[in-house]
Amino acid sequence: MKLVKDLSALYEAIAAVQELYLPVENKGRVDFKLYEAGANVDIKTLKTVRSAKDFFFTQTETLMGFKVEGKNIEVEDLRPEVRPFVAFGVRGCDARSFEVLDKVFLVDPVDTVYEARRKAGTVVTLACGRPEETCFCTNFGITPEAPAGDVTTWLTEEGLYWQANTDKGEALTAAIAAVFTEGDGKAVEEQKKAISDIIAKLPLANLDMTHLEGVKEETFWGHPVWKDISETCLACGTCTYVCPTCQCYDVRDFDCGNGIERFRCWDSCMYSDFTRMAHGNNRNTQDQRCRQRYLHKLVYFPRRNEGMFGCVGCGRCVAKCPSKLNIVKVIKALGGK
Amino acid sequence: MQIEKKPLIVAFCCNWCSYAGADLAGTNRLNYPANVKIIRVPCSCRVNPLFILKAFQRGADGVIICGCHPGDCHYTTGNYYARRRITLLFSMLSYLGIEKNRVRLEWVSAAEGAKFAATMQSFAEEIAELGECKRLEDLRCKK
Amino acid sequence: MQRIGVFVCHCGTNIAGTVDVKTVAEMLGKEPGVVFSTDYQYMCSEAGQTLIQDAIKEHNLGGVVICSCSPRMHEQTFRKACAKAGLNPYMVEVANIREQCSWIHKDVAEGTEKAVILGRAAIAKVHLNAPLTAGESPVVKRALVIGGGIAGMQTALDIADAGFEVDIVEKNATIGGKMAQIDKTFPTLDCSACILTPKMVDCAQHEKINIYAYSEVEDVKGFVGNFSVAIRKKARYVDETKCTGCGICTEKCPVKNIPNEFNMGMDNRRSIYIPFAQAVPKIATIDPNTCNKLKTGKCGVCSKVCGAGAIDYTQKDEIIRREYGAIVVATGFNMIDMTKFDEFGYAQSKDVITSLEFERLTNAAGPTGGTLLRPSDGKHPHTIVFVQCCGSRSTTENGKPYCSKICCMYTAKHAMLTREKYPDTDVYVFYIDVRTPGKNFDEFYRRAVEQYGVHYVKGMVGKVAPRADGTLHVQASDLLAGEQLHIDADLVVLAGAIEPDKSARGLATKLTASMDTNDFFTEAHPKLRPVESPTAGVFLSGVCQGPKDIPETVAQAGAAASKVIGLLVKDKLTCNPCVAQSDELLCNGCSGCEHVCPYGAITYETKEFMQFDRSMKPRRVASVNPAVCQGCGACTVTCPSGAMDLKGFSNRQIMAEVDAICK
Amino acid sequence: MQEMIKSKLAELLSTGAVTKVIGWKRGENFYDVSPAAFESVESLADFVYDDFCGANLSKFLVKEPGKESKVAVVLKPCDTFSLNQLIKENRVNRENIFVLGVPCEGKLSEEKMRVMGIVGLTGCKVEGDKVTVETLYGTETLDKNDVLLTKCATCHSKKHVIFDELIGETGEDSDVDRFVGVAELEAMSEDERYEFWRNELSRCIRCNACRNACPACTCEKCVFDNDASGVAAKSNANSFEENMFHIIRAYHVAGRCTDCGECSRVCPQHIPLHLLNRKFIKDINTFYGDFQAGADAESEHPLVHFTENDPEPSIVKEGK
Repeated sequence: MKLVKDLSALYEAIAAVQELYLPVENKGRVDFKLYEAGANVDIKTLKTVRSAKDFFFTQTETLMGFKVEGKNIEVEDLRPEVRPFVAFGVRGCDARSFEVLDKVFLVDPVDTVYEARRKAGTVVTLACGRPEETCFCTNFGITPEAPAGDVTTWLTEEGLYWQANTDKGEALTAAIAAVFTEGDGKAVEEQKKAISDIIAKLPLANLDMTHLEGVKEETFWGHPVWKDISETCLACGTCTYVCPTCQCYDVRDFDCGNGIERFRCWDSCMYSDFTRMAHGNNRNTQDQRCRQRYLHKLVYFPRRNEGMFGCVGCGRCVAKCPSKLNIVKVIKALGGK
Repeated sequence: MQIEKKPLIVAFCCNWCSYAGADLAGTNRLNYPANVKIIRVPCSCRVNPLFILKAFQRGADGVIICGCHPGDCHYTTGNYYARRRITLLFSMLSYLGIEKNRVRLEWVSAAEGAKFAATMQSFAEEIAELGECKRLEDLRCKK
Repeated sequence: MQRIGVFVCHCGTNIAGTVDVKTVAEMLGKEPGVVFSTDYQYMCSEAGQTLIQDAIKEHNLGGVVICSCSPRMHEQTFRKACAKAGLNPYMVEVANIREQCSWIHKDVAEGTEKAVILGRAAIAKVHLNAPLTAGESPVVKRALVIGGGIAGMQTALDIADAGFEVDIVEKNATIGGKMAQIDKTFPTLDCSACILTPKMVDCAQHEKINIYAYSEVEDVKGFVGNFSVAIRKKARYVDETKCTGCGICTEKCPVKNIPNEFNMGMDNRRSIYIPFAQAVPKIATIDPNTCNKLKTGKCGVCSKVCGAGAIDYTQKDEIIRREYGAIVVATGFNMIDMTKFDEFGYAQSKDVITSLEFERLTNAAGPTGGTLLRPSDGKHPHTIVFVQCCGSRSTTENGKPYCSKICCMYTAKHAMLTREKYPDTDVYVFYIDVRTPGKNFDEFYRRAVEQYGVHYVKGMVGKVAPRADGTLHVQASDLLAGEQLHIDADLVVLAGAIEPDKSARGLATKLTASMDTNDFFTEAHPKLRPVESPTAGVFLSGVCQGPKDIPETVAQAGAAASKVIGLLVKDKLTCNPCVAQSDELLCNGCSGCEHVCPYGAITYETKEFMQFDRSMKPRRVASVNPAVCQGCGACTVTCPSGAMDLKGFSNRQIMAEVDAICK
Repeated sequence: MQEMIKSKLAELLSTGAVTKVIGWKRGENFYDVSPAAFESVESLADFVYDDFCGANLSKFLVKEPGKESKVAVVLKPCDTFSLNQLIKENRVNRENIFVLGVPCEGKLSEEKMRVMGIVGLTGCKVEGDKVTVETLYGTETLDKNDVLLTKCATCHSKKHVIFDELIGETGEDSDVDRFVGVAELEAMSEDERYEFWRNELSRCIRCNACRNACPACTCEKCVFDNDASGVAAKSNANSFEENMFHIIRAYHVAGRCTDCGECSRVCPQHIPLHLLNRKFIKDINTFYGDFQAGADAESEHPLVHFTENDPEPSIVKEGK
């Protein structure tokens, strides 16, 4: 099995062939950043604050422009130039989230910006050495001990074990072949076992989801949990912005003086002006908005996508909600045991 | 027509004192840099911090607010409120590391044409020294 | 998008000399929304105005930008011209390319570029302009004067003489004010009562003047032209319509030991009283705090002796609500409390008196019948010390930072009169500075020093200490001689600082008129609008605005009256349409705007708003009275949600100008 | 303590004195405490008051109907300042609120534990100034001071400024110098400050948690959400928008911010937003005299007030 002993050599090698993004620590908080020599890389911390969806679906993205000169308007294509890149250190939950996003952005009509990024990106996942109490990815069939991705890696005492899973992964492996040595892979098996042992102890690892299977869209509409949650939901966008699968966006125009830039940016179904249309808004109260957010992930999305939930159990909302409201509470309140 | 881009200065002037002071500077043919552009507001208390930030966003390199001398406000008290608001805003900008000389508040009466011109001259020089405002720029507006 | 016309003026060579006006017109013609652009020699000339008017009609313009001289010069001209062509005058903006461009720049390229940018800013603003209509409000043709001293009386008389009805509200039982207590006036030394009391009678007899004596303002609602004022007419327990002022009751009342306010407490009055002989209205008043009948139910002497049957122990305060177009504040002043100044010994000795007490001691109608006698033992004083600036120009806690203005002159008057009537007295005046700016003032002061031999000593009295023998030991410094003085005085007279009447503060709140830190009312403009308060329709007369002497007070009273008359002759007031307006849907009800409004133009009311779940929720929201708002915009910046905006200078308009300038 | 509070709340609900209680509810684990509404005595079974009740509940009163029914709210000392300020600004109707004051010894932050690298949290015990944390990976003993919420580490008062009833005793204003952090930044050069704030604000994801949790940010519609305002934005397109949002937000609450620290507590990116608000508080204290927003419900806030002798803005350049 391929093994990397010197991690910085690995980073340098990847950065030499493609843009490399990886978790970087900044005052105790870890987020994906473009690698640069001397960066404070932190692949021990389990979860980045922002999810890995930024790689393919960035928070703001300029789409087109209108150049105004006097009375003339000229349309410009301002879509970003996408270069090949490597997303390193992605966890299993985030890796699954890309599949969720694909179901939205790669179906007709295909989102060309997303598609370009998806094609350009090689995902290198990292097994979750130390799962946390907020994790519940196993409920969605994710294997944190052996996450999916173009390449899967395990960080062990010996070094980083490396396993290419796809053509893209193989290509990357070949491009940086010099950094690898061979390892016996025993440490990987040990780690997998250790992770499984921890997962058995995780409080949220075994949620009862049976009540969500095959239900009709309106099944839970009148459920009291929506009012309960909305009482103290602050209507901020934290859950949606740290969520790896939230995919809603708004398209807006920015007046730059000499023209207009049309861009898209993340939107949040927690916001009062979400889906506001000319006639008004069809969801006007916070309980309706909360219902939309959770049922979208738990009922509407699976109904349309062969049962795939719109949640990957990363637990970011569990950790970050200012009011400690989250999808686990909703799953339980809806009738799970 | 296109002249090299000089630092751009936006001056908010109250209608009753400073705008009249600017007019007097003109009447007396007192020269000050053309990159100073004046916006007329009823009173210095009409200047919203948003306007100041917006000016920087749009590419201004310096913003100056001019009002009646304290005690002489046409609306009696407007400039006193303006003074507090603007002091706090300036302090905050400096706290965020925005060069503190990029913003200024001056009291210019309708009789102080010479002071108006001299103030604009000195402010323009100060801004020229600081150069382009990079710390509050929005590149979308600079294309 | 507006259809905008741009008109670039050459102003002869004033603009065209350093700005290429043709290029400016051409460049601005390319701006979005501009459908017509031209230049002309003199835009403000009749031909120029016609050109604009024709273009408005021909091109169906919805907005006009004029690049010319300062809007302070010709904005009104152009607005009127456009209005004649059927365009709303507030759809016109002026780009100042003369005073703020052509006149200050020498380089044509530079001037032209700047003119284009200023033009663009005006175009950007016009795009967001909305037609505004000046509102009108009717004017109630009656004025209210608060305070019946010489200031209030003079104002009332002047307004009434112009044919308008005036009500005077006076909190005391009689009008007349402080001037009624004064013996003689400087610098002419004519008798105060002789010139004042005829005016009091004039007020009483004037068919347009109505006096509410013994009354106070309870509350004020409304705004310029339309004030609604509640007046509390305090119970006198005497029927005004019946009382003849004969005074028998005031002689028979058994409660005899009430300090007489009119004589500064230096003699006594009865519980039922008429303040002084020439009081207007001359009606008896029962002091409810001391009347036996009202306190205990036992007595009733006055009722028995009253031939007119005017006594009514059951009388109650009465609230009268009346409408006024204008309000004049003439609340006057009082001397500050001298007991707080230990060094002057005012509280320790009866022979340390204030100047106003001295006035009463020398007045023929005063407690001593006009003979100067020591209050303690009734003996003739031989050495009198006058101390000036007692609490004036003082930075101490008990003092006032300002100069009380009248003390130098009345002290000279007191000293002079004393020396004239009692040449055997030694008179000292201690002063910091002697201030005599006024017609014949310095001559008057010099007469006191040179002809009457008054000892003027520059220096301050450090201590006044009563001695066992009844004399007062005055310790003072003579700054010019550089020595300490010790004077054994028989009488010490303190020229105390004057301060606004205590009632003024509460009144200012009711009127939403502003005050300075000393509780003097502030003027709308200290130089240019000295008799108007910043609150439209509220005017200032007399010392309530700042210390002044009688001639100044009368002059200001007349000025205030003329302002009131100027207001009341109008049938309707036209409001400035560039006023603030509040968006109820955005208003949080925080009252920030209300606090910063210098005019009291913002009021709050609680309204119910439908929530998305169809329930109703009450919320306080601001509304602006456009007749009162002057359009400063202080409220707009205080408002975090942007609910408050200013018409004509809206957030969006100013930001559009910023954007255009920075483009 | 918790039981005393619970029984008082039960009494209020059962007697009909209030129809609703706003308090905290126990969730999945020791730190999972969420603000919650309780409308029946039975529902109070989940009520909790412990070391993790950091949330300021006064904000939730803004959406109460403000008429007819009465709501009880459980407030820590710092939270009462916020309520006072809300009452002053007419955002909450005092008559409809029953304030139950509860004492506070400083609340803990599990996020701080995570930042310290302590993960897999399963249990926690506080004994004196030590905190013992159970995790999936072992047990850790920590100094309580190290895991206090940032706002609690610089607590400005343990005194309840408004309450109808107290459980336990109210405390005193603290003498902790809460402006140390601001002073440190002031002592830096302009460039250093710029770098500091760039690093902090560039992490902002514009989730609006700071704004929505802030008891001073109660606008019916925020300027940043209002398309008609000219400054609306849903995301930070660049550094300017990051600066703009945070400057204006701090500015709009200047003189009204009670320093409750919710902004920093809720920020998912741990941006020390309170340092912006505290800068304004410090400036106001220095320039215009000491002022504590929310200390009473009457005093005029410094930005709707002035004196003729206020310092000129040039004081900023002179660097006080």
